[in-house]
Amino acid sequence: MTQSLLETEDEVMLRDAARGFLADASPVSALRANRDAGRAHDPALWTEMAQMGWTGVLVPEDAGGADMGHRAAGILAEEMGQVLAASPFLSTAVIAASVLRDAGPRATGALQAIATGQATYALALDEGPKFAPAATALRAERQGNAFRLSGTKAFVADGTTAGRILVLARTSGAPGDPAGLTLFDIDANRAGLDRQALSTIDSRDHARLVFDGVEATGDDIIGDLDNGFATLRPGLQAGQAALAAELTGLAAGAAAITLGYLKDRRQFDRTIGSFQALQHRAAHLWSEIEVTASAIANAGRVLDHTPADAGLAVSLAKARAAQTAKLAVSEAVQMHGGIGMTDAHDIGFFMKRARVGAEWLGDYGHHAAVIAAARGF
Amino acid sequence: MTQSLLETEDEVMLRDAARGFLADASPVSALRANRDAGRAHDPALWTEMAQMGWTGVLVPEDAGGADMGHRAAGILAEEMGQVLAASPFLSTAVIAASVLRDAGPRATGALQAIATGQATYALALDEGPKFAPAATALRAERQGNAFRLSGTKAFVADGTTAGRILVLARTSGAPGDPAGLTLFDIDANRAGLDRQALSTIDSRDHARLVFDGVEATGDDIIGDLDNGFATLRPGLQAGQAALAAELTGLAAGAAAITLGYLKDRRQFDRTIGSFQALQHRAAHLWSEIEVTASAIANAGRVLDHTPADAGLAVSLAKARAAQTAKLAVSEAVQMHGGIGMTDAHDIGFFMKRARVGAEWLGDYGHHAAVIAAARGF
Amino acid sequence: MSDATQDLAAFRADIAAWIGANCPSALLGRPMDENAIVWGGRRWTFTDDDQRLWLERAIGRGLTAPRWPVEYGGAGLTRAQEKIYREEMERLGAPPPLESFGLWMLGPALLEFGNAAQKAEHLPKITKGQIRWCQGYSEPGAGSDLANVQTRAEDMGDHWLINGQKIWTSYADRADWIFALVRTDREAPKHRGISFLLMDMETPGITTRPIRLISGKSPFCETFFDNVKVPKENLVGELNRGWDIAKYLLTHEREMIGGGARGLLGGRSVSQILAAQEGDVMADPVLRAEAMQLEVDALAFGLTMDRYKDQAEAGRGVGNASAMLKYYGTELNKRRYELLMATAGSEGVEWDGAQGGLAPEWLRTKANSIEGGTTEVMLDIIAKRVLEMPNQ
Amino acid sequence: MSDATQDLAAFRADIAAWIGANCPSALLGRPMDENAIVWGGRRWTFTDDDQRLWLERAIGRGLTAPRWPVEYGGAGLTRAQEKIYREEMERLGAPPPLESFGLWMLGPALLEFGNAAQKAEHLPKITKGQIRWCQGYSEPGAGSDLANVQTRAEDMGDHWLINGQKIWTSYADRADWIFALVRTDREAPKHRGISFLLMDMETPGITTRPIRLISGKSPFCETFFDNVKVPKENLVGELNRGWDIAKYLLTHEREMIGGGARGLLGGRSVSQILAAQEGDVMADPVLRAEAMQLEVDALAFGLTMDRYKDQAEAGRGVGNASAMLKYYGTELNKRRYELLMATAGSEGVEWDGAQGGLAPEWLRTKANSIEGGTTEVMLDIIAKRVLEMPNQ
Repeated sequence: MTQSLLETEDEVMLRDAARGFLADASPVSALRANRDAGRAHDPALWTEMAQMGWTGVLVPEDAGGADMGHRAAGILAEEMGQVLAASPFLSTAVIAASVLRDAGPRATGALQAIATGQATYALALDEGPKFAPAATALRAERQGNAFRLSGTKAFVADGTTAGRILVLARTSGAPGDPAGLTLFDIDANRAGLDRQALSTIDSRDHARLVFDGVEATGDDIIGDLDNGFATLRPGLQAGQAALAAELTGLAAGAAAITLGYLKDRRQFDRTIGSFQALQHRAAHLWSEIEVTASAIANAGRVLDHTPADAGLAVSLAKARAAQTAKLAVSEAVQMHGGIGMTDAHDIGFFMKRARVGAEWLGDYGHHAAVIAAARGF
Repeated sequence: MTQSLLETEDEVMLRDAARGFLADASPVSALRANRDAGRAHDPALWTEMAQMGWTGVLVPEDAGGADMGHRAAGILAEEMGQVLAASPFLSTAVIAASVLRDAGPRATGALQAIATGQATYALALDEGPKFAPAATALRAERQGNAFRLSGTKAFVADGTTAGRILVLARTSGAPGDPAGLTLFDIDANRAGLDRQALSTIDSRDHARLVFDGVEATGDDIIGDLDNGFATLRPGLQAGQAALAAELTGLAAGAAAITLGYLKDRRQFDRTIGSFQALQHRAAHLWSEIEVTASAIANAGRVLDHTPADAGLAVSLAKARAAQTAKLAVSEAVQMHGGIGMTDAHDIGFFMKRARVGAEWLGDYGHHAAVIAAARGF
Repeated sequence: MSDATQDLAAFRADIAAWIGANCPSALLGRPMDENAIVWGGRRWTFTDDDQRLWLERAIGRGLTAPRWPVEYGGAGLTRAQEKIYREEMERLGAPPPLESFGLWMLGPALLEFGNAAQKAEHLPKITKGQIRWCQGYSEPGAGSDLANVQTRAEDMGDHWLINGQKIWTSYADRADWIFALVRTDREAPKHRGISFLLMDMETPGITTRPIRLISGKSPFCETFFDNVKVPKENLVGELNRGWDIAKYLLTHEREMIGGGARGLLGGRSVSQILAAQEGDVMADPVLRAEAMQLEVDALAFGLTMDRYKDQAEAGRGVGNASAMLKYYGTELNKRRYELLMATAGSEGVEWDGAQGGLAPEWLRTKANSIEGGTTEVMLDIIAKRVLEMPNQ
Repeated sequence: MSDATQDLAAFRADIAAWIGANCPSALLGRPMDENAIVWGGRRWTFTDDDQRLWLERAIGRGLTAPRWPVEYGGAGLTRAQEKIYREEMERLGAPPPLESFGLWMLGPALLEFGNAAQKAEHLPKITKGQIRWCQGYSEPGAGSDLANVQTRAEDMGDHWLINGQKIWTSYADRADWIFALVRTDREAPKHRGISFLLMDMETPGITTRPIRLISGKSPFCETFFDNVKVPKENLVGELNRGWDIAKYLLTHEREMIGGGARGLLGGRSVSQILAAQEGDVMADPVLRAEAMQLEVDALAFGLTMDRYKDQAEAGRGVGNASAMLKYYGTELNKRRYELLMATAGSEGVEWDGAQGGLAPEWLRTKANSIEGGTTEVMLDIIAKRVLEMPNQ
């Protein structure tokens, strides 16, 4: 532990600015409006994020990015989580940018397009209900210089709206083998790709992607043939850390709304926040969020300074965040009582997003197992 | 579920009588006195138990027993648990009696000796720190008509004071194999048997038994050669159910002492039992004990009526009881505050016995696994 | 075998034969999802003819209300007989012919507190599934403080005049009548001055508005009363003593909701559900341990429900311990659905994916520990009334 | 690299070299069990010469109290330097040369509240390990209500006359002096009228009696004061304002105990302990899941300790959030020992079996969430002072 987990002055300023902006531009009511309009997110918000440099948070400066690093990306994700701001930030600005910045000069154009907000990405990875990259079965069959991709990606975040798809495909070996995978970067409108929108509880863009002989060439490959798992790793870890940050912000947001409710609401002729049993539960929840916040800060620091060793730190952040968000939304709904069960109240949105976030990019058990393995048991 | 879980009139009377007797004859202070005197239990108490018919609770009437059944044995064990009464009841009146009553007419004398209180038994089973009968490695080597037993039993309840030892030994196969085991019933003073007292936290009699060529004959075998695991099963299940009952009584006893303390003790100018956070925790604990009590009653009923199918019911009782006792003693010590940490207060004895009871005859994980397997996952 | 035991054995054989002969075979073992429930009422439409036939036959034998007196359309069974009836229904996989708040709530209240005319008027329509009832207890702002009733009933000489608002009225938009708590004395202490009133939902001035829940469904409504005129004879029990009836029903409801924790899954156990999951999610020790712990607790809770039912059937009440059943059963059900969602992974988060209605069911369970008295209120009741812990 | 950073790097190299050259090699990496701790005091005897040598050398460089002023025997280090010193000590496996309540508690209090004469008299004897202190806060019957001080100090003109009783005085039977809260004004409100007093344990009228704990050990005593005469100058801070000092030290103690949750295991992590267990207890999914969850939480809590330390070192206080560290750290430590006992099986329940002192350590952890402010008091503090939740 050499890097301080305290926020630097720049980071505090970034957080304050993000909080102020999102409170205006994307309060929870915006998510509700998007949902009621049948829209996964608001392109105008994405444009504004680009103008503030957020889409380029992980894009190198020479590709037009702000290159603020993973801790900064985490701070932005936390603030988005606080108000459930919906955007392709994680898929594009975090995951795709982290993959592409290691992909050499060929990727500079793609990175520039991310920094300007013109390009959006989706990562097409999981084929079953659980995070399992090595289980990839979608095949990329070689035909001369080209490949034909066939198979189904079951659950792709931002899959219907993204302009480009990062797809992990099997070029050799069998499902279960982490080797033999290749990462392709293709246009989302390529022939043979059918994108089926899923109706998910968090009202965001998720899709099933059916590849029926979609053509790709060697130019579409990121990194090396048959080595896609390693190519993808920086993007996965960055995405896991940022998703963990989002969930932690979500937990803090739900806890704050609940605390406000407990201080306002009266029952049995007293403020319900004066009931000691609720006070102790609120105090416990606050403690859990505080402890998780440390794991989030640490994951960002480690990714920024010693990315090669980030596995433990990232899994710690994701495991803690999933668990903490679950506790936060359970307590939030219960403490709100009946009103918390109504769609008219915002707190239910937190519960639904927490569940999706707990699953995406690996659930608690997945990450706890990574930690146990890293710790030798 | 056809047998009612309610207590019959006879059972209610048995419980009341047991409670009254034990409150006088074996309050927690008796355990303390035994400990301070370096004594595992009081032979006079055992004599009185025999006079009341408790030692013969599972001995058939034609062998002089009261044959009250497993539910009755559980009620007695619960009441013993309430006050931490120490005796060889489980080892002798429950485990040994259950094994011997299936052993045919040859065992009548042994059963009579149990019913009269003359005989005490210990079950020499585990050789490692966890319950694992199939792992038995202690060998019984055949020499002509005799056997020579060599090996070590690591943790034998009532091992230093019992007059006879039921010992599970390997007569064929290898450790890990549930077949090839044979159950011997031998005199505890037989040559070559070294009984080393262990100093355990519950201040009861536990021993390491080292067998160095202890001689046994075919007459010492209970049941069939190489089939000892099956022979032992009724005794194990009866013992597990009764131990679960003891732990549930222990939990109820610790909870009752704690509830009394919460109602008496004043702090910050109010009775601490009026603090809502403590009230909710006490209510939760009471609920857990109430739910566990059902599993205890059920295990007794199933052992009495359909013993061949008792595996699930017995494991359910033991798993729930271990968990409930752990919760009860944790809450009890915490709610007592500093005074609960002192040896001068009784509550610590409950915590220590709960820990031993949680391990003996299979821990939570062991029994939960039995249940999962029985339920098909 | 005693005579009583012999009688019960004969009853079991008889009722099993009757169920076998009368329940349409298409209904046997059908999953008990929401569409399979028959609620009855003026506007009821059956999903299919089998449902209609089964209800008619059950009515003919009084089995929509097994323990109610025959004169009101019940079967007049003893507790022991009713238990056997339910066991045989479950064993044969026969669905309940009728479910309703009239059967569960209003009927028991009328049998205990109603006068002869009220029983004669309302009970037969409940047992025949002709009138569907809803419950008007909660009001906006009252939350767990149910006695905080603001809806007023003014005595206008020849009728009551009702003004106010109720919330969480289950299926009020589909109900024919409502039983409600109204304030008849505004000067009296909170728990006094409340009366128990029956109202036809078609009375002018009553309107309902469904409440959309986080699950996307609307099983509850807001119900508004605007100068509603109600006949004087619709008051149940004594004037200003409606809280006694409310308490009686709350205990009753708690036992039902606590017990429903098993019923909500249509009888499927956790282990059966896990066995049906795709892939080996049980290889994850965290999920596996949770499933094991849940199964342990669920089995023990099931036995506890049996024990308390036996106790009630033995004529000894369950009393305040019903708060424990409600608390434990609903918390267990929430754990069960959290586990199911975790094992379902990304399939679970779709509204209409491969896991069907899992997500709305999961969200619905979150209300289990709120409706019918919150977990916090249940723990208060156990602490104060069962454990007799002191007030501050 | 800035000058400051360069200086710190130089300091690190320097201090590491000094530790390497001065700490006897036999002490390096030795397990930190109870016998390995050097407490000092008039009646202290070292376990071996290495301990004595290491203490003498550390005193020579002021490193028994790294941040205290040099004039009192400290090393005058900055916060950043102290952090580096502790990191290098841990990295090299060097044990603390001296531990004492004087270093942890009284010293900080005197530096903040003591007068010049008191600092000059007491601090050097603490840094040199010459005087061992104990703490006299709790009284029988007061429990968590620490301000309920009944031990009286009467102003007799030229001395204080002390009568009363303290409990939970750590190692009072081996201590030379005691710092205690005494009531100097019986008319004032509870938190006023308390003063902070220093007493030589050899003063006539002071007696101690060890309290035997459930672990069989006696780290605490009851201490009785029977007409004890104490010089007037032994009062620290203002008369009747001793509660301010007590609060200051309570916050300090909480951070220490919360942090000690890692320290109590002598730096061994759960995973290391599990790896050393006999047999494959981790094949049990219940124990495995618990171990995984504990490791997750322990790692995150460790980072939280680091973060709060960084915050304190940055000159921003931790304040009431120290209640969270105390709460979380002690509950975590109890979980850790419950797991260790469960994995040890029957070997764990022996007082002196193959698992050595595990059982007494396990029982000792049960006091973690009681001493220095109970878990309940910590949660109250978080709710009231951090979250600003209302009083009734």
